Amino acid sequence: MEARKHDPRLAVEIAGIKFNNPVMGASGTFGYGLEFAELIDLNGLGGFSTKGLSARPLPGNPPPRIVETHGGMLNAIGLQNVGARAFVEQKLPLLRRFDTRVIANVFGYSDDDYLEAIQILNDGEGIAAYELNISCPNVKEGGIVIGNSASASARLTQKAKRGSSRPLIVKLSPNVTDVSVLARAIAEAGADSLSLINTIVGTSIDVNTRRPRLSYGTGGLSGPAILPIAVRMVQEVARAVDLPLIGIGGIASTSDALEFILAGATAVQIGTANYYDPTVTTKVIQGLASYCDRYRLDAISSIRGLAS
Amino acid sequence: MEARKHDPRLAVEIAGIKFNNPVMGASGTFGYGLEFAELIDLNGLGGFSTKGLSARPLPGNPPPRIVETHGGMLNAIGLQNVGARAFVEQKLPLLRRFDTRVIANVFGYSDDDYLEAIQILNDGEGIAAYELNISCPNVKEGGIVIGNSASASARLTQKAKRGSSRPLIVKLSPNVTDVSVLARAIAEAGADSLSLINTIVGTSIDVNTRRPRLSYGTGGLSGPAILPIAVRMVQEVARAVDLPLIGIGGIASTSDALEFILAGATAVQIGTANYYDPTVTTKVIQGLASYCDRYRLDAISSIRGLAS
Amino acid sequence: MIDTIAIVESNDELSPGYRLLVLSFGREVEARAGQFAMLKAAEVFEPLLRRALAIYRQPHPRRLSFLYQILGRGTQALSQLGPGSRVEALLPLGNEWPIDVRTGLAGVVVPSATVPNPDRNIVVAGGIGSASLLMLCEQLAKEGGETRLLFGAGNAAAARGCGLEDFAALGLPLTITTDDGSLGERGFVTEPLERLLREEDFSGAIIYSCGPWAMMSRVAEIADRYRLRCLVSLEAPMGCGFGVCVGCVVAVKTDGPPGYDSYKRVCVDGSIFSADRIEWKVNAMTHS
Amino acid sequence: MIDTIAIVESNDELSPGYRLLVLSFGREVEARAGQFAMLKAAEVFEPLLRRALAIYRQPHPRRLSFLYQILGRGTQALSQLGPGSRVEALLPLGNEWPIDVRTGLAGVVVPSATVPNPDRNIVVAGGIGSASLLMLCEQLAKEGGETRLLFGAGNAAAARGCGLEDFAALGLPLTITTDDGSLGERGFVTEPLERLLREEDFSGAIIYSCGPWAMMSRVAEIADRYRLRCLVSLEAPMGCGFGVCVGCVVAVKTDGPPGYDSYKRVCVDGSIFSADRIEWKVNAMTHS
Ligand SMILES: Cc1cc2nc3c(=O)[nH]c(=O)nc-3n(C[C@H](O)[C@H](O)[C@H](O)COP(=O)(O)OP(=O)(O)OC[C@H]3O[C@@H](n4cnc5c(N)ncnc54)[C@H](O)[C@@H]3O)c2cc1C
Ligand SMILES: Cc1cc2nc3c(=O)[nH]c(=O)nc-3n(C[C@H](O)[C@H](O)[C@H](O)COP(=O)(O)OP(=O)(O)OC[C@H]3O[C@@H](n4cnc5c(N)ncnc54)[C@H](O)[C@@H]3O)c2cc1C
Ligand SMILES: Cc1cc2nc3c(=O)[nH]c(=O)nc-3n(C[C@H](O)[C@H](O)[C@H](O)COP(=O)(O)O)c2cc1C
Ligand SMILES: Cc1cc2nc3c(=O)[nH]c(=O)nc-3n(C[C@H](O)[C@H](O)[C@H](O)COP(=O)(O)O)c2cc1C
Ligand code: FES
Ligand code: FES
Repeated sequence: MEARKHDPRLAVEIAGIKFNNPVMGASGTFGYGLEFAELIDLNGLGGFSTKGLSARPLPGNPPPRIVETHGGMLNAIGLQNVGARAFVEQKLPLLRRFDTRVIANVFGYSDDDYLEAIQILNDGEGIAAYELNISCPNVKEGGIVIGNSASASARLTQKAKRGSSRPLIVKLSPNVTDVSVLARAIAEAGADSLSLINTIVGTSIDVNTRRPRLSYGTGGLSGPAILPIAVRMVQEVARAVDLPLIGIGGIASTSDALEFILAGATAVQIGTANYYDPTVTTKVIQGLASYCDRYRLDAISSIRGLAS
Repeated sequence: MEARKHDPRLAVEIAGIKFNNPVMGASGTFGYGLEFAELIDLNGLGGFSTKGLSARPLPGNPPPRIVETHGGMLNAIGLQNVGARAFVEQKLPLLRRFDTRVIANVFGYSDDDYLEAIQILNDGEGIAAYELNISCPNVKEGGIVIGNSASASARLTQKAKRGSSRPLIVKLSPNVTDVSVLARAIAEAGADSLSLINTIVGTSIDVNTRRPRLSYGTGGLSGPAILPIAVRMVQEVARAVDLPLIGIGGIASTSDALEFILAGATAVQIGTANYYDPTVTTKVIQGLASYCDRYRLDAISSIRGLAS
Repeated sequence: MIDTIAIVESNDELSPGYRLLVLSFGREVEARAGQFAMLKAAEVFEPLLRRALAIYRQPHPRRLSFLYQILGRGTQALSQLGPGSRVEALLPLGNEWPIDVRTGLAGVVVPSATVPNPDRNIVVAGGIGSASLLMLCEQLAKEGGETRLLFGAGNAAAARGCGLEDFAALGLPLTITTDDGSLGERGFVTEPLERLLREEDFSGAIIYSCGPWAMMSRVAEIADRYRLRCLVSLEAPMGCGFGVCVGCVVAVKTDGPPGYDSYKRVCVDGSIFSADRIEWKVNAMTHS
Repeated sequence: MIDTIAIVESNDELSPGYRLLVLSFGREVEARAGQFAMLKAAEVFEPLLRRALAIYRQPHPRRLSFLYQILGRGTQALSQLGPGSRVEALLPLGNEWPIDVRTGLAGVVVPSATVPNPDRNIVVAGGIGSASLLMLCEQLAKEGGETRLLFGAGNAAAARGCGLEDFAALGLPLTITTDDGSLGERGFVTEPLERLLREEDFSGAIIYSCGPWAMMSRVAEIADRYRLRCLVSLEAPMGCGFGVCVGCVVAVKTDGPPGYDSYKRVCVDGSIFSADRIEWKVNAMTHS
């Protein structure tokens, strides 16, 4: 763990967790982190959020699961994952070798499922925080079914916070009329941080078969197409609550990441861009350092929220 | 008016109005129609919706008003328009020369404003229907402020229907948790048809000036980026209400238009694509005819909603 | 106005970051000094919007050239086109430089009260704004009045990229400035303008200008001080280029309260405006 | 696996709609028969995702060729690249054709129970699926066992575009079919396969196949009927190509109830699978 090499200007803190820099891989786009070890220096990464982990392994939805759209893609993976137990036993030991923050993204079909997954993960060593995925649009129970309701979200947040041995990040759904109402309810329920946005529900229809292109029917839209919506929502939430925010949605470049920070985010997660540019996180980290050089910033966090 | 040349397979009907084909120009992207007379044969067009008309002329927002994003653009025009009276007196007489359906898009800061605009337009000859714009995100009153609330939308719809001498199309905001709730409330309040979607609220930040790129702060996202969201919402509304729908959002090709029809729309409006491809409406009309050829369809309306 | 597909004849680099694009059209095009086109590479899906480029020259009735600076994604995409590539083009757009002022300043929406002297002209070009001015200068040179040309650029290479040689070839009295002094005077092009007006008698002259917003705003100020008629060709981010998006507006001075006329569209009401009618403080540009 | 920028050496049309792309790399690349790369033109913003192309050949340690059919926006963008253009490339990806079956079918995730005879091989190529099979055929030709090559395409031009000449040059017994009969037998490539198995003794043979889903599904059925080992290289829409999006899955047969193992990723668990483990009825493809 070569702590020396980290640029101190990029360090950020969220709920007491120190990140070497504000750039993370987003859940569901960064596997279990290890898949990137061949491509980037994981020690240089601020952190990453795992694929959504449930108490028991899940098969996910039948194919086709993804379809590209203009400026983005729709996915309906349906949370295929190895399960919290296998993650703790098989993945975590390997991840502990790296100097980066591992966030466990947690999913369940019911409140109890979420709590059970957290219970299992509490045993794991090397997890920095939990990210409560109450915004996955590709499941018939849990996820967005909870996350689109302020009261259900608050209720689960409260329970999860009680059951959790670690800081709790709650990941917001963008599929709502007023994301700040949601954010306030979840903040009051005890969340330590909020991350946003998850994907936006969409669909794509094959005009020759006249059927939806995804087996699930609808999917979640991600990628550069959604960036303007995501930045706006971060700005709204930054005005509404006093929690550290993690900005997500369409980031593919340094200036994209800076937009989120200027809108009020403490850190960012990069999702879809990892697919078509697997070293994008490294490039953005370097880009943020150059931005600090250019504007003589002592800390990237000094520009947080300036565009509000 | 050469009625002969219209392809009968493409004719559609909405609230008793006959359209020569299901392809229209969307409000705010088609000017007052006349601007396109040099570029396309307006007689070949299904129809178009005017720039939002208010009882009195409006100046709109200060520049910058538009910014391009990946796969789309943000606009915060703020409804600069000549006013309903000038439209009736100066534009309508010229428009009456064309064999196409003119939809007057109506805007107001308050219920009374809307009603006043409709009152003025009721005098105009050559308007096929009104499209109630309760979904413009770029104004501090009216528009989305009404359109994001099912009860306010229903209330205004009822009043507008009473004050209107013509069929009433209500244009839905996509910035809501459940568009089908909105649609049902507006349908029950007496709307003859629903059009969707209007733009999605977003923002873009200049990382050098650290200010929003639009003077208004936020803007409405349009263009291909939003198509998957729009198609999904049309599908949801088609399942919820029994009214003819006009699908809007990111259409730039024949297959885009077909996605909306397969999702349940009777007709479509093309917006942003007119800017970068001014003859796109003509191309899509031709493309729909080819699709009918290819699949031996007697009527394009026979595939409506098949993907649901 | 036609919407058509043009074919790239050549697209050569004049200087790093600056290129000259020559397009050939299937039919004759009528292009006037100061007009522009909306252009986009035909097979490129992103960026979506066409980009506004001034018509630089018309070497042939079916051929137009454009001088452009590579800034972002749109001009980058254009820069990658080789001969034979297809370009989507809408043109000609906008009003023209009102050269024959004797017949009135037709086409310029907001008339001014000052009385122009059509025989004395000052052309102030800043950066790639030059692209809009070459055809004007060609015609002014032909008309025979007294025309001074002030040409500013970032440095010597940029000046070359902005077509300096073509301007110099016209034989008009020419003053060059560069920000770094690598060619001509060091400083902004507005300095020789002020000097000229201070030291020589240019009463009644018309100033024609195109360049960055800040420069044109300063030119307008100077013109006002010397009570000279000043015409500027403005830039604004453009959605459509033919008047339907109402996205490209600039704030203009109006007598009454704010109304429909408070904002004018650069694409159809301009791009050439009388400088005294512009609300220079209401910034039209994202990047000025 | 490396993520790198490759340079286009050539990108020639073999037949309308089919091209051969030769890329050169800054370093040596180790590529095995059946592996693939994720490719994208470097200066193109749309479409976003890289496209999966099989490694067709390795003419040089720092050079790879790819044979591709132009279908949609991604392959269209590739088709426009000229020599010297930059291509973003992630490679090599996926498992390899398990040629030396004596040492076990390493790399193929789901082993089969049938006992293979490594000296008898049948290769069934359908359309552009051929691209994944040339290096396999080269090696099978070298190994010296008995190898039959069945090559199907839409018509004569498509067959040429799918590299027919390169396959023919290997000197293996070759049967060609085209849908329209413009070359070889008229009909589907599965017909000569059935005939071969019916008329000759190919017990213990291994069938290697790549092509459209429907074709491979039929090949798998035939193999099952004759109790032959069958390996297929599958296609699926790919988000990443290296296992992280879990978007490219196919349904496989499992013993228990649906679980984490019900779906396998084509990009890292394949693209080569044992045909008897695939749930052919759960469609992996949008366009089959
Ligand atoms: C009437 C008119 C005539 C023009 N003539 C020429 C010309 O002859 N030669 C030439 O090089 N340029 C000309 N321009 C400017 C040219 O249109 C812009 O440089 C171009 O649109 C930038 O596109 P981009 O994709 O390269 O950059 P973007 O990625 O769109 O933006 C890059 C930078 O340019 C800024 N920008 C965006 N749009 C514009 C715009 N319309 N004008 C100026 N800056 C913008 C952005 O804020 C950003 O800082 C003209 C503009 C107008 C309105
Ligand atoms: C492991 C692997 C190896 C491949 N090797 C080759 C090869 O060597 N040569 C070659 O020409 N093609 C190969 N393909 C297929 C190639 O990836 C697709 O043709 C390509 O992605 C289509 O992209 P597009 O942008 O041109 O079309 P799109 O616009 O994405 O789609 C056009 C059509 O192709 C379909 N399609 C989309 N994605 C795929 C996909 N991954 N596979 C098949 N069809 C798809 C769409 O449904 C649509 O009908 C391979 C695919 C895989 C998974
Ligand atoms: C294929 C895919 C799978 C995803 N899986 C998860 C998940 O398991 N849990 C979660 O919280 N978010 C998941 N997401 C959402 C992303 O973490 C992110 O919020 C979203 O994609 C927006 O960011 P982007 O535009 O950078 O991709 C997934 C996204 C994609 C594209
Ligand atoms: C610049 C601009 C101005 C618009 N003005 C209006 C308007 O006045 N009234 C209205 O109902 N919709 C307006 N819209 C919304 C469009 O009609 C359409 O609903 C939206 O742009 C989505 O379609 P598109 O993606 O095809 O553009 C405007 C859109 C744009 C881009
Ligand atoms: S660019 Fe659209 S109105 Fe001027
Ligand atoms: S393509 Fe992403 S997991 Fe296979």
